[in-house]
Amino acid sequence: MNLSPLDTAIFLVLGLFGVGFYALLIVRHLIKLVIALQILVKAAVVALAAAGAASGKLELGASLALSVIVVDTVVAVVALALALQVRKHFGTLDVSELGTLRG
Amino acid sequence: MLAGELTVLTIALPWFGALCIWLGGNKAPRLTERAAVAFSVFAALASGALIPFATNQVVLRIPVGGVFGEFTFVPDGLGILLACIATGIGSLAVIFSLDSMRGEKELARYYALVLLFIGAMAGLVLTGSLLLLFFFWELVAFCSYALISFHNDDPKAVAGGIKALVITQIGGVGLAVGVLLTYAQLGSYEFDALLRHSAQMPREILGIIAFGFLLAALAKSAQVPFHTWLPDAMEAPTPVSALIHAATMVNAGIYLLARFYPAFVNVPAWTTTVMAIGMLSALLAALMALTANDLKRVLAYSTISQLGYMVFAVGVGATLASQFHLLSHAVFKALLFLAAGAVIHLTGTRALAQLGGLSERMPFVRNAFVLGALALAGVPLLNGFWSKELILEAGAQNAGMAAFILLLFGVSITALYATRVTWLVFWAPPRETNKVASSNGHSRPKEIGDAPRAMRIALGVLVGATFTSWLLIGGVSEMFARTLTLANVHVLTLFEMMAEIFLTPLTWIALGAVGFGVWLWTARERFANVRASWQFVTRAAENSFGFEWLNAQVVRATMGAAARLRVTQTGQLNWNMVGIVGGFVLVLAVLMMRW
Amino acid sequence: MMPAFVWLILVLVLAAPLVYLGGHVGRLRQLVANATSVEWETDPPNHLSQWLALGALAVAWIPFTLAARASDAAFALGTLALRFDGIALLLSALALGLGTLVAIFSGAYLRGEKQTEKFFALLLVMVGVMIGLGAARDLFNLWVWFEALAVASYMLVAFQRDERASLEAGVKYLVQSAAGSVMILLGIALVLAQAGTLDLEELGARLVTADSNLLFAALALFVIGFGVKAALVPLHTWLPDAHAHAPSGISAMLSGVVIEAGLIAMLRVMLPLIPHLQGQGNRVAVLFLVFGAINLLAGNLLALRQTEVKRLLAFSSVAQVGYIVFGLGITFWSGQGVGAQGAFFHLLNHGLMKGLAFLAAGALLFALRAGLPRHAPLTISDLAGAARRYPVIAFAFSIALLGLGGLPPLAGFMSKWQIFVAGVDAGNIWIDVLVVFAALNSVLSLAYYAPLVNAMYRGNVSPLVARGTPVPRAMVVPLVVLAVGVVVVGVAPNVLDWLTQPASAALLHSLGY
Amino acid sequence: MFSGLIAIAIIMCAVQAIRAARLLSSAVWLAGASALTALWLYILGAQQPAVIELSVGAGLVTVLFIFAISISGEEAFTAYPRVPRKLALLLVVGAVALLAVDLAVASGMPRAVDERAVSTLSDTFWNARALDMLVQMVLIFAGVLGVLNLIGHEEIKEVETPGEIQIAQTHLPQVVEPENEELLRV
Repeated sequence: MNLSPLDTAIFLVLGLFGVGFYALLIVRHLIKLVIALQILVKAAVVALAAAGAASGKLELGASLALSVIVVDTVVAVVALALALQVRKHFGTLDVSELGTLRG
Repeated sequence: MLAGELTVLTIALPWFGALCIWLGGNKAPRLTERAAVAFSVFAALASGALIPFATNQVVLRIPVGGVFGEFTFVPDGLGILLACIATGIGSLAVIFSLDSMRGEKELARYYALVLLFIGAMAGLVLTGSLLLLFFFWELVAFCSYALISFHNDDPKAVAGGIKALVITQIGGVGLAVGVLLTYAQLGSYEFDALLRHSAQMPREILGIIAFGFLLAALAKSAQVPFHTWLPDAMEAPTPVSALIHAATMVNAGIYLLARFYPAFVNVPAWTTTVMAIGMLSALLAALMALTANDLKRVLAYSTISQLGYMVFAVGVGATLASQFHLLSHAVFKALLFLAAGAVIHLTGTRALAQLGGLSERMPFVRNAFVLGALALAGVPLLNGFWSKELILEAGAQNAGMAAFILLLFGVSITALYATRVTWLVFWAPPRETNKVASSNGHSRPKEIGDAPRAMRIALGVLVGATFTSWLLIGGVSEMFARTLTLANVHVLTLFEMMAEIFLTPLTWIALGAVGFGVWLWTARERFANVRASWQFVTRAAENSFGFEWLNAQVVRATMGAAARLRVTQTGQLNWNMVGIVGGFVLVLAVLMMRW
Repeated sequence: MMPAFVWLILVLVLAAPLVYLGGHVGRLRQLVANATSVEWETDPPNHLSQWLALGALAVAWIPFTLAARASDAAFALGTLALRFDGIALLLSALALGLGTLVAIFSGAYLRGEKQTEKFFALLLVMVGVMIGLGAARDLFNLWVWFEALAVASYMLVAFQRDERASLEAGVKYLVQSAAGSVMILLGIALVLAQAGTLDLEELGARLVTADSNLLFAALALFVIGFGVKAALVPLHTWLPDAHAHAPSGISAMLSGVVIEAGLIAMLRVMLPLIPHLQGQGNRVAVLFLVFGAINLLAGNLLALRQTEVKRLLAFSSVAQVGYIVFGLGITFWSGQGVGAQGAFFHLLNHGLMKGLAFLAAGALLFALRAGLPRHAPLTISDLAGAARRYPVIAFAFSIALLGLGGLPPLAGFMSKWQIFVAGVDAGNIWIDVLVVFAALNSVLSLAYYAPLVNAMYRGNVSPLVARGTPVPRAMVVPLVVLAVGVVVVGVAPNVLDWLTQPASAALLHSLGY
Repeated sequence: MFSGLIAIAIIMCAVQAIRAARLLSSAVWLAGASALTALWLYILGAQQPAVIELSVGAGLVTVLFIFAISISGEEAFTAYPRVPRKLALLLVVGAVALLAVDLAVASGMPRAVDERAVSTLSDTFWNARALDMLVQMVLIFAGVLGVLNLIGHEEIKEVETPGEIQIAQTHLPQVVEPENEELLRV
């Protein structure tokens, strides 16, 4: 079977999507959660680039992918800054300890 | 034309007064009191002045636009009668408050809410737009809630207020649905549209509207099974109880039924349901009044029972009789409540076990209360007698002998509990009278004496009205016949009424029932055995025939569901993500399914 | 010549760095003054940034009025365009109005907080970006606006960075929201692959040949992705934390505008897809109706047993979003504008009422804070007797609560009524049932609003209230303005027609009716 | 074919990033995934995003992670996941399966024919979609402000209370629950 990059894109996106969301459900370490988010962002980048290619507008998809990388890097930075602050005040990065607000 | 201006005045005067008093704050209590009396009395005068202008035409039209239609006002006979009751009895309650509320904190809030209440009720009965009716309907509910829980520090008062609010609002949903369906069908909120075009509507829809309105009326007028809020509303200051029972709140339901009776009369099972519920409420509440041990609760159950008669009367098509009884009831129930309020105010308790032997200490209050009780029992020449006889007669004519006999049973019990409560308060040997236990923590024990001046004025006016209000039958019926063209009301002059009542044997039978009830109390010792065998009834009555239990179950179920649902808010990020992923799976699955 | 609404965005966004610098100027001046002793325990009182922010917001009203007159102005930069249609107008009016009041309110509220210039700069960014979001006409561009809004929101939620609860709320908000935005991106990718364009107006024509399965997948991704931000149950779990533990002004913005902005963004991206679902557009309507109903019930039940004031209000936002979603669902079902107009009307009213409620709660929190442990939540029992000492605040708060409970003649009733009228007009028995359900929920909501009102009017003053500090006038003014608004809209509902009608017209236009 | 292998490798890296017991290894695996993604993008023909992915995704972000990890310390707490693994697996498999079915049922990814002239990426990014970029600047500004607010005070605080940033060095007591040795790997 001859798979083109576009066909593998679907497989890749779904795989990363699954891994990322599984991690968000299971992982308790805040920094690792940010890593999971980054994995999801990879899925989005791949999806956009591939979608651009699929619709014959490679440069459009690539441009979107670029923007996503930039934006989500900022989000990651913000998340890490928050994580440091959490570490300082909660003494841990276990998000299960961040469960004081409930009910 | 003056009618529009007077209509506006009737509503706006109390509201304007409420605004002034609210803004004025608690700095000058005397001024607040005077302003409240002035605004309420002027509102009463304005509504009285409306009487000659009674019309079935729209006198005021305010376009609101969009889906809100027009706000209209139609001061017809029915509306004016109820507006006069609301403002008249309302202003007497305000006058009575001068004494009974003196020294309370936050008088401004009290009087502002009372005036808002009176104005809202006047608006409710004078408007001609269903949406505006709903507006006022909700506003009345809000005022009753705020006033019942006026003593916010008392958890019972707060609970009573919220109960009243929630139950009447649940009924209000019925009204809302009815109004929405009417608008969807007819594209108008006018009363006239509904009354005239009801026959053109699809039958199911008209049925839903009819029963929606009925639901609202039953909740508002505290009829079985929605009556549970009324006894709990007794935590309100007593003038407010008088207001709710006689002038404003509960009358709204009767008004609604009477107003739209012509539209719904042909809806299958509607009139039967109305009659049945009225009858049931009249009898059950009377039994509960017989067993209650709290002065105000007795009166509360008695209100439910009397309202039951009115609902029944609407059900058999006797609009005039129902509204006439509403008038009588408003007068004598206000009298009873205010007299009871005087007793409570002066003794500091309302438990029947702690009252008694007050006959000599407060002769004025005693006389007033006895008169009210006699009118309630239906003793001749007092207003309650005439209107009750009209209802009994209509019942016998239109609903058959079985209904009449049941009603007679109710009449006897009414006489019985009226006698009982009067005797227990004034003539029973004083049991714990002087160990004045403040029942709600805010009235102060004091020297027990007779009523002070403002109370006497209010009581005096009501005593007079108890003797005379029935003389108005001619005017009322004429006004109804002229302006309620669809309600099929005939002019009934005073002499016609007297002749009609005295010439029918039913009246004498009913009087016999009254006498029997009174005699039952005097001979109660002799029936000790019978009472023992009827204990299951009395016990059931003490437990409100299970309706309180039902009520509590509903509340508990809701609260329990709320508590259990809180578990879903785990505060755990991972579980929160389960919500997101799970939601995605669900939504995608639903969208992908082939329907 | 740029249209006025672009200036509106530019004024706000460009003023933000100035506000930030303004704070530093103030601090430098202070530094020079205290050159000898550098005391940073609490920042020096520093009003320059607040005044600059207020100035920027005041200036922004000029282009806003111009933009409101020129309907449907468009602005193109490259292939991307912004278009100021009815929905954008509605969102910008709400964002700018509430943002201005929050800016007035927050200066005093943040007294004692450090580095408030960042707060005000972020607030300006938030308002400006929200207006841009409303006007975006490109699917991806919309996402970028949205992320900018989200980043500003995360930072504002966690603004009180020494408070554990704020951090916790910020973390949850960020992670859940970021997961949602990845879903949106995947949806965008699906649409792009199908249509080869992202322009929302072109999409309609390009999607004619699209496969409806893929559109359903994109739709689900959009609904969930934006649903996280719009707090659809069960995606709402971040909301009570974030709304309850943000600074109160931000709570007002979040509840009053930001979640609604999420809903509007969701609408924007969904609308071009709906006509191409091969006759199964009704599914979307059903989805919305069901989400509305679930939101109503869950929000109300969760709020019923709350004792913390701000948390209660946050859950009530979940319920109120339910009404808006319900109204939109009715329009999707029937194609009549009344439901959407009611939904937009309720959106505005909710902004007014919930903004007022959060600001009033914030004012009371500010007043009673002296007696509370630092950053402890305000509970209902703490409010006992608040009306004695703070009559205006308590009254305004009561108006907000009763309005939210749907009591006439306040704003909330009118918009709910409009939604109900639309529902009954739709002529479907199930929608009728849902209307009854929604009305019953309104009653249920009174069961938690009413006790809150009662608590404030108690005679026994709680110790906290007895020790409470006076509230500065700058915090009371926004409350009065909003309270008057809630009453006026309730009495004369057509004063907002100029906002709701174009918005629902724009919605119907996008739906192709 | 080659791209398929890379895709598998990317997913493997992602899985390892999640499974790795040590945070630093996680970050390195993520960098690996990033680098491979860059390669994949390159093969697709999207050279510029590939370069950016390599520099930003694999480079900058990894540096950031390592920086954050070194400040916060390698906190080796491990415990049961709060959400049952089976449930998590079920949900994720469900979501992926539904999406996959959807894509499979769909008549392939239709390729819309583009009638307009193909432009270059830089033109698209800098001119056609300049607005995206402008908004990103606002976003970056907001992010910077926020980060400054969150961690920017430390230098000032350091003067007074140097103890506050000691977290970097201190290792707080590790929360290791009993009998979860085998669960050390998530």
